[in-house]
Amino acid sequence: GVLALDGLHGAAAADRAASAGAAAWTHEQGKPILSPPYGLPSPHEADVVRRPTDLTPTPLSSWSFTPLQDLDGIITPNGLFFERHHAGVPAISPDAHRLVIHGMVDRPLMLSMDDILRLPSVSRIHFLECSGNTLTEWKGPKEKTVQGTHGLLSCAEWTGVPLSVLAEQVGLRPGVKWMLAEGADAAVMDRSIPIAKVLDDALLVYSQNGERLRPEQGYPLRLLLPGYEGNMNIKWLRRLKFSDQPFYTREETSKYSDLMPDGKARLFTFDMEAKSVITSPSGGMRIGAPGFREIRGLAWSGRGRISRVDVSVDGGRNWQQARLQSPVLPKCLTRFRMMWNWQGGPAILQSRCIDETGYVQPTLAELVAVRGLNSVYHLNAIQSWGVAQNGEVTNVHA
Amino acid sequence: GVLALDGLHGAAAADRAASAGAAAWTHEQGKPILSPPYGLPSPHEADVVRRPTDLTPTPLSSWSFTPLQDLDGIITPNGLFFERHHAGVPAISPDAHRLVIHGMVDRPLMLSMDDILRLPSVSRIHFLECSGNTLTEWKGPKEKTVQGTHGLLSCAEWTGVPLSVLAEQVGLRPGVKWMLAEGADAAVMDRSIPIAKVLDDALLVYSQNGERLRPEQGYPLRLLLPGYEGNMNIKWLRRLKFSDQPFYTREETSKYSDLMPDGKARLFTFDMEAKSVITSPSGGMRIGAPGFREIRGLAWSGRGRISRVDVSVDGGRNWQQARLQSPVLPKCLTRFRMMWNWQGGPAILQSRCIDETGYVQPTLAELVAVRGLNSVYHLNAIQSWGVAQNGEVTNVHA
Amino acid sequence: GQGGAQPSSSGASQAVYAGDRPAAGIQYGIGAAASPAQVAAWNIDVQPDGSNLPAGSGSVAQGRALYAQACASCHGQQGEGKPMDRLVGGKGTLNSAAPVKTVGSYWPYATSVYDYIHRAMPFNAPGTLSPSDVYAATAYLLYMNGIVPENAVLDARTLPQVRMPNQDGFIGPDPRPDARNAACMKDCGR
Amino acid sequence: GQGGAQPSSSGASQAVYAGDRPAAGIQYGIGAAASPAQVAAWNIDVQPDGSNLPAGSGSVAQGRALYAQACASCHGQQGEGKPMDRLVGGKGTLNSAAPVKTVGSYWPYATSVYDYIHRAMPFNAPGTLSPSDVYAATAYLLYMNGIVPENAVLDARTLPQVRMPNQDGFIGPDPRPDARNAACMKDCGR
Ligand code: HEC
Ligand code: HEC
Ligand SMILES: [Ca+2]
Ligand SMILES: [Ca+2]
Ligand SMILES: [Ca+2]
Ligand SMILES: [Ca+2]
Ligand SMILES: [Ca+2]
Ligand SMILES: [Ca+2]
Ligand SMILES: [Co+2]
Ligand SMILES: [Co+2]
Repeated sequence: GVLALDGLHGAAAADRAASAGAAAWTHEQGKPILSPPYGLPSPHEADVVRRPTDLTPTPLSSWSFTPLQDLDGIITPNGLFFERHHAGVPAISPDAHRLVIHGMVDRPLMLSMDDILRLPSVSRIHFLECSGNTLTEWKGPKEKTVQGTHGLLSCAEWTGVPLSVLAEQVGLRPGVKWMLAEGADAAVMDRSIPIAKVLDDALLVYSQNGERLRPEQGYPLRLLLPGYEGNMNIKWLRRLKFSDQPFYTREETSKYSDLMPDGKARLFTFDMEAKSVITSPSGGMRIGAPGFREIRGLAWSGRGRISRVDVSVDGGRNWQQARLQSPVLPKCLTRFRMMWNWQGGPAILQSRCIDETGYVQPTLAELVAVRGLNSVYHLNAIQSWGVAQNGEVTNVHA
Repeated sequence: GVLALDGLHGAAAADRAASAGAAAWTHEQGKPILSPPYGLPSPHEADVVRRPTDLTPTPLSSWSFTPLQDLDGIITPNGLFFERHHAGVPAISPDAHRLVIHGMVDRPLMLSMDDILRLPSVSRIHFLECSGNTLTEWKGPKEKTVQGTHGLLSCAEWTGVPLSVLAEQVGLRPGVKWMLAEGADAAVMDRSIPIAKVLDDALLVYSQNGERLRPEQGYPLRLLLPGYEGNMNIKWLRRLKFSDQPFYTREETSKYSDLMPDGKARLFTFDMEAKSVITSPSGGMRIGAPGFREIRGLAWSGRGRISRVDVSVDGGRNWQQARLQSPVLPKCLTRFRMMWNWQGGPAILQSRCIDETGYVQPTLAELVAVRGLNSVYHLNAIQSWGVAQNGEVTNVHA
Repeated sequence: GQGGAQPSSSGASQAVYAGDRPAAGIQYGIGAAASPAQVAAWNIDVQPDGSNLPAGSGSVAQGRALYAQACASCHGQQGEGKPMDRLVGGKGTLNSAAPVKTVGSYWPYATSVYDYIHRAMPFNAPGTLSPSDVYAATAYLLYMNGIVPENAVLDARTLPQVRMPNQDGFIGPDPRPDARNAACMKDCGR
Repeated sequence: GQGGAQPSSSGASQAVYAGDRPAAGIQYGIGAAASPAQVAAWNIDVQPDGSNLPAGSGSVAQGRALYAQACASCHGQQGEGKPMDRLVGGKGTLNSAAPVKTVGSYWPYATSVYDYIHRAMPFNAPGTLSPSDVYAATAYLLYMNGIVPENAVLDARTLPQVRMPNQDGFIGPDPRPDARNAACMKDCGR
């Protein structure tokens, strides 16, 4: 469960286990194959689910969090991928869906899903993070678990067509600087994307972790902008329009702009800067016995590869370099790990990452010093988890 | 669907799509977040499921195939991971489950799941293939789809404890040469593993693609032997015993041995040799219009990295090098891709891979020349798909 | 505040995928040409220069009636919000400890208000308003925020001329990285 | 046919993960010592030398009764199979076009028969047979296959002495790679 490390399960279980050689399941046939044909997690993992925010007045324009405390490695199973919708999840027929590409192009195109599947494809493992991830934590520790503080973050293997290939098919005209991407949901969600990003590593995605996109992730078609804020990765994609000017859509002005202390707002802040968080032990857990246990967490940067992660168990006074899961991929979650011999006393756990540009994940104080407390988005500060004498782990600011 | 590339969906759909700007889903709210909390594929993908063999008299000791024709990239979603059980899928309580490690060791250990989760961990992306994969195809083309011919093959990001770490914890005695691995299912499945493999890259796995193992994959604990035949990767793992001799279990003698034409059987053939297959277009599909389309497939080797994949569209007379999905990982599926400009005539599609040891995937004739037709397992020959004038794709021997 | 955007520097990262890019410069001939008429049916966005604004017009008075009937239940009689977004007020609060961001206090362009209402509102029946309805709703929102007079009528010509109070409130290009951490390893912060 | 096993050569591959291995040589003190009594409860495997075989014994006659009652419904009255695995016959077929692999024709060690029945049979009630039942069932299967005489009694001493017809039928080490392909690129096979 969310709360389970060790120590949660009573002595009764341990006693039963002593005779596990005679466990019931070793003496009766289990379930036949295809129970069911599309498989599901064990009933014992029923608490490993996405959970909702309590900040939105309607579940139709709302978000749900990935249970990072329960996950290992870097892949997020599709069923646990975080959600953010503005008009619910549309039920799109892939046969009727079309993508129109037009604007400052020589050959406007209309593509069916069958057309798109014939084009050259690539697969890339990239994280996706809502730039509103961690927004509750500016003024003090608020969410109890890492699911609440950092769960608008997931990672998948995406397959689709490089947008550079599509740009060649339609022929961009001189002077193109932006591309509008627009969804077919009832919010007709839209964002302006700089053309350099479009031609660099943007993807027109139809598959996620091997299978076709889930409805919540834009089935049958979405945009993926590796390392850019989640909102720009338009789901249920129906239209791409090339232009010499940005579009100043509601999302990029009213919402995903960052208000500074002087009342001015930063527009078009796209990169998700380097960030990391310890996922185990983390808030809401209780560690049982003193002794060795592995500290585990995630680091990521929208600007490239993670080059180092440091871990502190004394609230940032002393740091040690953690192991990084290989291979380290650009704009991808990177799992870090460090063994910790807990002596049983109070401790404050922190992680701090550095990316290949040399950027160091800041403290919250360093971030607030330049941005104040009103910018809502892009909180990428170091997260602290307090461990009490009795092993209880809580969200603290340190 | 299994059969869908393009051309399957009628003109009616295309007409509807012309007015897709006014699609119903753009004008009504979709489903709220957490519909459901653990998400599922689109209803439009209901045909993307595992399918059973027709060769076994009971679904309790049987297998089901991964729908490779529907998948992209290299990750297999957990719900579509192929199955092979010998006494059904046991419903194991993770709290009661124990792993016992004993035999020629200094410090026999009993570990709970909580214990195992505290130990140092790694994550690795590796394929898993049943050595019986493709066994229907020795004497002639039999299965209609790539799901039937090659679907006992899947790939995941596995997380767990290196067995080398566990070996250090128990202290191996001089002379240890083999390790027995044993499951807690009602078949109490067991196999002998050479100690060099145990100390090289074997893993005690509890997570798959981020989340805890699925019941069908050994929840809560399994062995992973990268590149070794699937049967040895014992699921529902309850016991490891170190010994100076192999155990000659029923599975490794009666079953997973390879009968040669002279009546002698090869024992202990563990490596899954380099193999590849085109997954699209593949048997059962029908390609619509002539013109460009991407040929896609998978290559893998139990001996390391894939270094090259060649594709032929004329039944093996001429070959071209395909693009390989990066990064190419050892003992991992490698997606290959090549654009093909189909002129509308008959064609025979083949793929042929080479791994980092220099081994070249053989033709079926080359394989049968040395092994005859009775060895059942380890058929890794080049697969042919015939494309008819009308675009129909079928399983052929060429 | 045009806010020029710098794409992330992914030079080093690209090396990982260098061997795995489709060939450049090939016309695959896949897909159908989109005719001008087809494009017109999809081409709904409105930029600040007013390009793409449709025919039709709407007055503050028409907007008041529409708002009461189609919007007030979610956004409040006076646009004060509850349960949904507040649409009115907040001027002068952006540099305070409790900024209030609304169409009036925050949005840089009136064309974006038209565009957003047209695509997404009313939330319970999105995309059902006629162009004249959208002009009217926009006019009323701008009127409630003291941006246009009570007799204003908005159309493709007048809407782009409306100057929003916070038009100059947005800055760019993205100045990040803006926070520095020295990555001290030992006895830090003493 | 001991079949020595060569682990795959993963030298080159290991480079990918070189930086991502836990430190070696550390005792973490995690988990509980398994006492000899605990180990004994789990330690069920039987190797060809007979180590680990339990006390108890079973005769062909006892096995015949047990088989009729607990096995024949799945494996046939005479072990001829249908619906499940055939258990009898097949000798001399292994080098034919239609090899029949059974306990009698194929299995190298009688201890494996004991071990497998003990862990997995009868399929509808696995693990319910007493050691003497398993000895008896094994004796009857071997008798049906003409390997032990009708008066045979199997126990921890006699079972490992049974020599199976195909004991020398297994070869190793793994001789692969055994098939060669020249990887021709142009005008191949002409
Ligand atoms: C059934 C509820 C409902 C009704 C009716 C409704 N709205 Fe909304 N409105 C919302 C919600 C919910 C949002 C926020 C959506 C989001 O952010 O994803 C919103 C957002 C807005 C915004 C953007 C506010 C901002 O600062 O970003 C505007 C403008 C707006 N509505 C105008 C209108 C107008 C005009 C009408 C009537 C024609 C209307 N709304 C009717 C629910 C409603
Ligand atoms: C309800 C059906 C059923 C019953 C009853 C049953 N078996 Fe089986 N038996 C099976 C199945 C199914 C298999 C194959 C299991 C597999 O391969 O996963 C099998 C396999 C075997 C094998 C291995 C054959 C080989 O060549 O690998 C032996 C030996 C065996 N059974 C002996 C017995 C004995 C002895 C009994 C009675 C004490 C028995 N079985 C009762 C279904 C049954
Ligand atoms: Ca749990
Ligand atoms: Ca909350
Ligand atoms: Ca931003
Ligand atoms: Ca389908
Ligand atoms: Ca079949
Ligand atoms: Ca084998
Ligand atoms: Co369809
Ligand atoms: Co539990």
